[in-house]
Amino acid sequence: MERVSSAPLLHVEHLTLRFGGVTALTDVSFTVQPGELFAIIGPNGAGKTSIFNCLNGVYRPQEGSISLGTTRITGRSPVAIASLGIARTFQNLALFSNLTVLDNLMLGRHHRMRTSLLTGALWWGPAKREELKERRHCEDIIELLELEPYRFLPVAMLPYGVRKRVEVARALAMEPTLLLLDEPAAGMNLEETEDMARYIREINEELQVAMLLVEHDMHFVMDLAHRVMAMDFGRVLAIGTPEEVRLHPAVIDAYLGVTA
Amino acid sequence: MTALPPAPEPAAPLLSVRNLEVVYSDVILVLRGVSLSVPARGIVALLGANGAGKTTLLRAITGLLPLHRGRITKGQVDVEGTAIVGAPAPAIVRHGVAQVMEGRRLFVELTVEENLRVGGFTRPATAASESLERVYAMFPRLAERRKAIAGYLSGGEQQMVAIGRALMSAPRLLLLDEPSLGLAPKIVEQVREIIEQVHAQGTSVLLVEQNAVMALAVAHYGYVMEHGKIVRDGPSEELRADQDVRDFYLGGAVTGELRRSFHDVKTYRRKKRWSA
Amino acid sequence: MTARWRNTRLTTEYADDLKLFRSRLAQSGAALLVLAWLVLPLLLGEYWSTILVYAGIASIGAIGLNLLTGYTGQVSMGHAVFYGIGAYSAAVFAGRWGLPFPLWLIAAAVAGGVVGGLVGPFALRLRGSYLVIVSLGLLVLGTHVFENWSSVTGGLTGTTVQAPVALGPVDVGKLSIGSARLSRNQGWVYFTWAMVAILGLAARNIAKSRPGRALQAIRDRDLAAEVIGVSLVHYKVGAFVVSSGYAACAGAMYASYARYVSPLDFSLLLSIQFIAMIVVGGIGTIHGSILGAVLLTILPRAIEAVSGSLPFVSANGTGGGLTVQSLNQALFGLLIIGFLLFEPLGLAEVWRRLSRYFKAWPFSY
Amino acid sequence: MTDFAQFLIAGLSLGAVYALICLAFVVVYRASLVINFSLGGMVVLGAYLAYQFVAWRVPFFLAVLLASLVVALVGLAIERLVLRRMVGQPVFAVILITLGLLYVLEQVCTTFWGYDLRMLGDPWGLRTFAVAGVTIKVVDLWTIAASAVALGLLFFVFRRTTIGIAMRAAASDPEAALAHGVSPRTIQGLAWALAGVLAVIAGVFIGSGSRGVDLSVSAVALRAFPATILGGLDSTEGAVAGGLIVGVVEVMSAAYITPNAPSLGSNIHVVIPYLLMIAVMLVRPYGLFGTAEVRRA
Amino acid sequence: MSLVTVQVRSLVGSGALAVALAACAGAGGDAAARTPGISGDTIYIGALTPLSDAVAVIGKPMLAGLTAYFDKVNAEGGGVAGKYKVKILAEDITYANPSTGAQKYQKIRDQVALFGLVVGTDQVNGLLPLLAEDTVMAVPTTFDAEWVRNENLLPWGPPYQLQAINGVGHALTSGGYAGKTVCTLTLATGYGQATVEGVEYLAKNMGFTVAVNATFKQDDQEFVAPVTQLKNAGCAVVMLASLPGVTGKVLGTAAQLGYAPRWVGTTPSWHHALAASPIKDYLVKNYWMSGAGPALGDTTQAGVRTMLAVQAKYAPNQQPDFYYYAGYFAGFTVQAVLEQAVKSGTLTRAGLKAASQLVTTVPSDGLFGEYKYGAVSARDPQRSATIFKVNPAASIGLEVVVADVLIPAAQSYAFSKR
Repeated sequence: MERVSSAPLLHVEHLTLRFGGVTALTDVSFTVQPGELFAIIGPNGAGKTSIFNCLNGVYRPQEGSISLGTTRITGRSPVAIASLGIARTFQNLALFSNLTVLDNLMLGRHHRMRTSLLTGALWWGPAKREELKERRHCEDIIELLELEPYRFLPVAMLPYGVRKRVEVARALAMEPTLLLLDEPAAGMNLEETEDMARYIREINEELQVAMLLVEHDMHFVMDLAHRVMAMDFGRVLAIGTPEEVRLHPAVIDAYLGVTA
Repeated sequence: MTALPPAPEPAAPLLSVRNLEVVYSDVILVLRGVSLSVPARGIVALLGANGAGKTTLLRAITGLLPLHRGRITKGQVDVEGTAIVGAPAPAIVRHGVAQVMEGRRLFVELTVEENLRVGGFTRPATAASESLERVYAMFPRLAERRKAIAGYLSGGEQQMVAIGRALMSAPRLLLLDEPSLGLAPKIVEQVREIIEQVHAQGTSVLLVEQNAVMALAVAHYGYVMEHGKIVRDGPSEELRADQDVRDFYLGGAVTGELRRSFHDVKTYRRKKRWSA
Repeated sequence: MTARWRNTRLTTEYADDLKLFRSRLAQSGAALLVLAWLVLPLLLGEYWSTILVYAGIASIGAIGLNLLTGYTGQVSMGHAVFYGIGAYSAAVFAGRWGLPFPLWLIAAAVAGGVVGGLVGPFALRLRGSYLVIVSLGLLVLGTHVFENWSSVTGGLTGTTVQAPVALGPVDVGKLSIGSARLSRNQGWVYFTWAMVAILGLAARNIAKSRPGRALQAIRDRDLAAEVIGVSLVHYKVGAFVVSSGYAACAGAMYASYARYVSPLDFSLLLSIQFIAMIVVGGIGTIHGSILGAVLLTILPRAIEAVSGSLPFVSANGTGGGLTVQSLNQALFGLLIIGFLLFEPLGLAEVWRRLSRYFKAWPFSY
Repeated sequence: MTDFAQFLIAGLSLGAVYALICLAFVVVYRASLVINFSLGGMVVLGAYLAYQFVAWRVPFFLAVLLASLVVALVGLAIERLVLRRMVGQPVFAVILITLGLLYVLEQVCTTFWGYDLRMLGDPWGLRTFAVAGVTIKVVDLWTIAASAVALGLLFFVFRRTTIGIAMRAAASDPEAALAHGVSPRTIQGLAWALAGVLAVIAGVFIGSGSRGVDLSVSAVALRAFPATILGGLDSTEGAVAGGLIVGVVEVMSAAYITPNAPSLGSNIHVVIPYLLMIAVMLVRPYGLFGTAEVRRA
Repeated sequence: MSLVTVQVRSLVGSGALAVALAACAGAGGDAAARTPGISGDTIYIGALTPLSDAVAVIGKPMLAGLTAYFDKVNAEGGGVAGKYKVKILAEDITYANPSTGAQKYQKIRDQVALFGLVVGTDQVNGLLPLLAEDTVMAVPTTFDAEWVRNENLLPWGPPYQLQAINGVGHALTSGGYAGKTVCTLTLATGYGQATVEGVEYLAKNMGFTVAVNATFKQDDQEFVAPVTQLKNAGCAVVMLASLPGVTGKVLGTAAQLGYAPRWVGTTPSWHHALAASPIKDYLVKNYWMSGAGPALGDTTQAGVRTMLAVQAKYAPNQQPDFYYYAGYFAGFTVQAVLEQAVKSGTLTRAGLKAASQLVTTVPSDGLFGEYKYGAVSARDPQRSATIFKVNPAASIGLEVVVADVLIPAAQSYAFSKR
């Protein structure tokens, strides 16, 4: 399952992030290959979500660089990074809860659309055509993630498991080359977790979307990921295949306690 | 539903929940007739996935439902034989039920000691300061850091503050909601020890966990909740042996038997018009 | 549960979901509204025509505020300033520079939009309560300018406004049907409510297309919006521009109708009234803005109409105690409180329930 | 120089009134994260009540005490009947509720007392004394002392007493506080009652001496807004600092800017506090002493 | 339950009324044949005034004064021209929201012959286009010079400009302040501005400069800065244009700072509650009010005795303060115009307008000076003013210092559009 490729999709070098006096990330480096499923594990506060926030431009790291393909993205705005093809989901869900599932997905298409406040007001013509075109695109994703029954429901009305799926769908609507998934299986039962695993594999294998996965469920991570990075206190403990990381003494010591 | 008969209780249990129904916003039925009991000096685990209704059950017991527009529509909750349904949260705390909420929920801007003092809010000043000494004796680390701002503590220390804060009201029953959530497996082990220590000092514990391994290791008895109903219950050893519980919550982790890999979950081929 | 929300009608094409009036009920409702627009001015006397004009102008301002507050989540107490900018712009562009009708109105809206665009960036860093107070600062500053920039605003004593709504031979102030001449107020009812329809439709179009979704995304979760590529700067400022443009347009129409404006016209009271309108009407809905504006404009007058039969209330205060105006003020407050407590989604929600009821009629369940 | 000292004292005295009002804003804000727009109504109601008790021949200080008690009860009632139902609603909605309450409170006052100017009959009246050529009004000293005492008391309550710590806890996480027996309702009720007392004291100073009480007294709350934001909505120290800064800035701009820069327009002293506030907001969006809200995903 | 039905019925009733009115309006142009507001022997006149906001302090007594005036006319003289009973249709407006004036105007426009009372400078300005369009006359009860030459307005009493000129002028010429420094302290409204205009005119006329023109806001609380500014500039005569709530604050501050110039207030700066306030002694010494009427509170005058008798009989609950008088005075003007129209036999709106240009002087029981109406271009207000001082024992807290002061500048002040 390991992928060998000379040109990494994502290249993170010597990332250091500080808030006031607290250092959240210290010298973090790793790469993600095209189409790879790369997982990050570690206790809460280890810096996993901070990496995500650096990757999509919410935080500006003090040191280090991040490149997507050949484009350096450190210091760019979240909006610019989104249009370069990095999409993400959030640990505690960040859906637009008063909007319908369809609208949430259409928002995923936002950066590929052109209608402005002015042309939107005029509506008849380009705005309407664009709306219909993108709607078709979203319907494909709705079908892929089996969201048909919920299309016109406000997200706030949906059960937790479905909302998790909607968030993946929204990220997918952005047509990303790299998808950041923050604890996609958290709070789900085994059945739902299996469904999520299935979707993740489909997206990864069929659509060739590379993924960065943060997850606490060790089985989930170990079964799905191509490579794993373990972190603690903002530092990288180990990077390697799931097997290598699981048996790494530093990881056992700091995180796993006993062999999982 | 299940063949297992509920464990017989010789005396009145400390906590007894009978046939409880809860709705949110008057429409969403979350608990559909839940019954459960915690014996005096017992540790009881409540397992279940997110959204099964575990936290709702705790809210129903501790009187926090109204805050979430929730309402008990049916059923009984008794603590030592006294009905507490509908009682305001402070009265329930005074009645000897304390809760550690999911995510610890410290008052992050307050110091450790101030956090603890809030825990003793319902008690007279002298009793509260006695409790404070007892908590410090139990967690010497907190005594050292009493002036520290709670938000700056490590995850493990924060969990200590959260539990210590709950113990300040000298509860007979401690409800713990996901104490292991987000903690490194190593720290989870510490939390387990703390639970045993609390129990050893005479406090009963109702432990709500997704981490079934840890929960069934520390508890004497367990309940499994799904979609607002109790679907299994029994002594911990029995639950650990139950095939369904293994499939859904333990995933083979206990016995080390072979488990299906997530990687091999069947991919359903569906017709696709994927244009990306 | 889900059935409540599910789309029950059968649609065959995505385009059907985007139609303006989808159901038979909506279509007949729209037809009724057009009929009312045609007939009401002929039936109502001068007074109620005047009230309808004010209600229409208020509707336009409320729609603008709802785009900013209801859709984008930016609470502003400075709406009166933009309304004022529109009013003084009408006075200058039409009254002094002599621009003809559609031009002065457009120019006034643009002027409001430009100032809104300048103010918008200040709101970027501020949230919730802090933004409310800073927008109050905008109001204080705006009032100061209105009172002191005498060469433009006429200062404290205000200025007369000559901005007729006349295009070629058609003068809204002097319309006639056949040989029967309409009064100025009647003509203005036609004009104002045509404007409400046009601007309401434009706002609705914005709301249901890409920019509208972006605004709501920012309201619900600004960080997530940014991460999926919605520019906060662009849309927060954009919302200010559009909202201020609507307010300025309403202000210009007010000035043109009233023919005299002074700083007192653009006080905190006006800002609060706009906020109350969208709260009562329904936050985040276009038709709710109109419902709220109409209700809050008409209600005080209706209370006066029935005040004679209310105990403890004297019409003109000669007897002391509670006056009609006091009652109105208190009711204005109680209405805000009542809606927020018992119907936080406003009249729009009441409307939705009613229309669902009628959709199922006679099989109401 | 004497003039400057004179202005400074006037500014501090005005600032002390603002500080009392800011404290009332802060107390409610900390308990419920709400800017209490109805405070102006409480101020004017308090001033009228004090007048009424004095008119009924109640000794002045007792009258103020009684008025405080009544307005504290009114605050409590507002919390019980209205605010309590708004728990969990968006901040915006709750602010609007208080705005609605302002209208109701003001009309309650006009229904009982009409619109005529009422003289409060306070003991200090117009008395003054001079220090080094500077006239010091007795009422100024009272005002400054009252706000100093209020701040000291509040500081003590919030830092040392269990109820005060519980109030801070409830502000930090209302649900967690409730889970430990601290009812946010009790806390909020208390905060509203406290705000009522502070409002009455401010109202009495505004209406005392030759000033008189009428509906315009309620406008002072609006004037105190920039001070509250300047200091930070959740900080007691900030409330006092903001109040004093704005008071002094207001008087100084009236004294030095208005006469020397007529081109800025008349009454620039009303605008300057807001400009100052906006300037501070751009650098410190949560005020000089306020706690920054962490932007989280 | 019964309450609800009553409300509903009256709502329906008013709806029916609206439809009926609309039907009349819709019937065509022949409505002009019938004069609005006159039905049989009853003439309705409108009053637009704040009755329930902060300015109700002024509006309510004014309405009471006007009402009492016509109650007396109806009861004792058999009505206007011995025939027509006058009824007042009052509408409450909001001072701070001028558009309410226009709304309420539309509401009763077709039910009244003219407007006997309109309060608020902004309100009147807002009505001007409507009055002109509908040929309706109105009596404004504020005193802005701009309105003297408006053909739809019948102001009475000395405009603020003249109050200021006469008040300050009196202090400078015969009040013992010759050659002293003059300043103004005014509310930042149109009313304050009108006052400043008067003082500036006086300065030009008498050849001095106004040392300080300070202003303040209605909701200001602290006046040390402007008062010190006046004090430091050596102002010995200060024209004060304020509203009652502010007067106490300003003069209280001045008293405390030991600053005692000659304060000359306009009519709205006074409220009788001030005569019982802690600054009453200071006021007695340092405050004059410049207003209309030679003899307010002077019960030796027959006109004053009549007025008080009318008040006691028809408005017993009303404190006879200055605003009450103002409303009462407006009655003279309204009556004069109506009687002229009756005499001309043209009791229509156009007739009332024509009548207003035929009325030359208005009899006023000697209560206030002569206001020359007649042709618009030749109209001339009462140019004199009466100077009052505070006397806590007097009924309105004021007594006359000197009546009918007429400073040359007031005589020459020209009334033209600003």
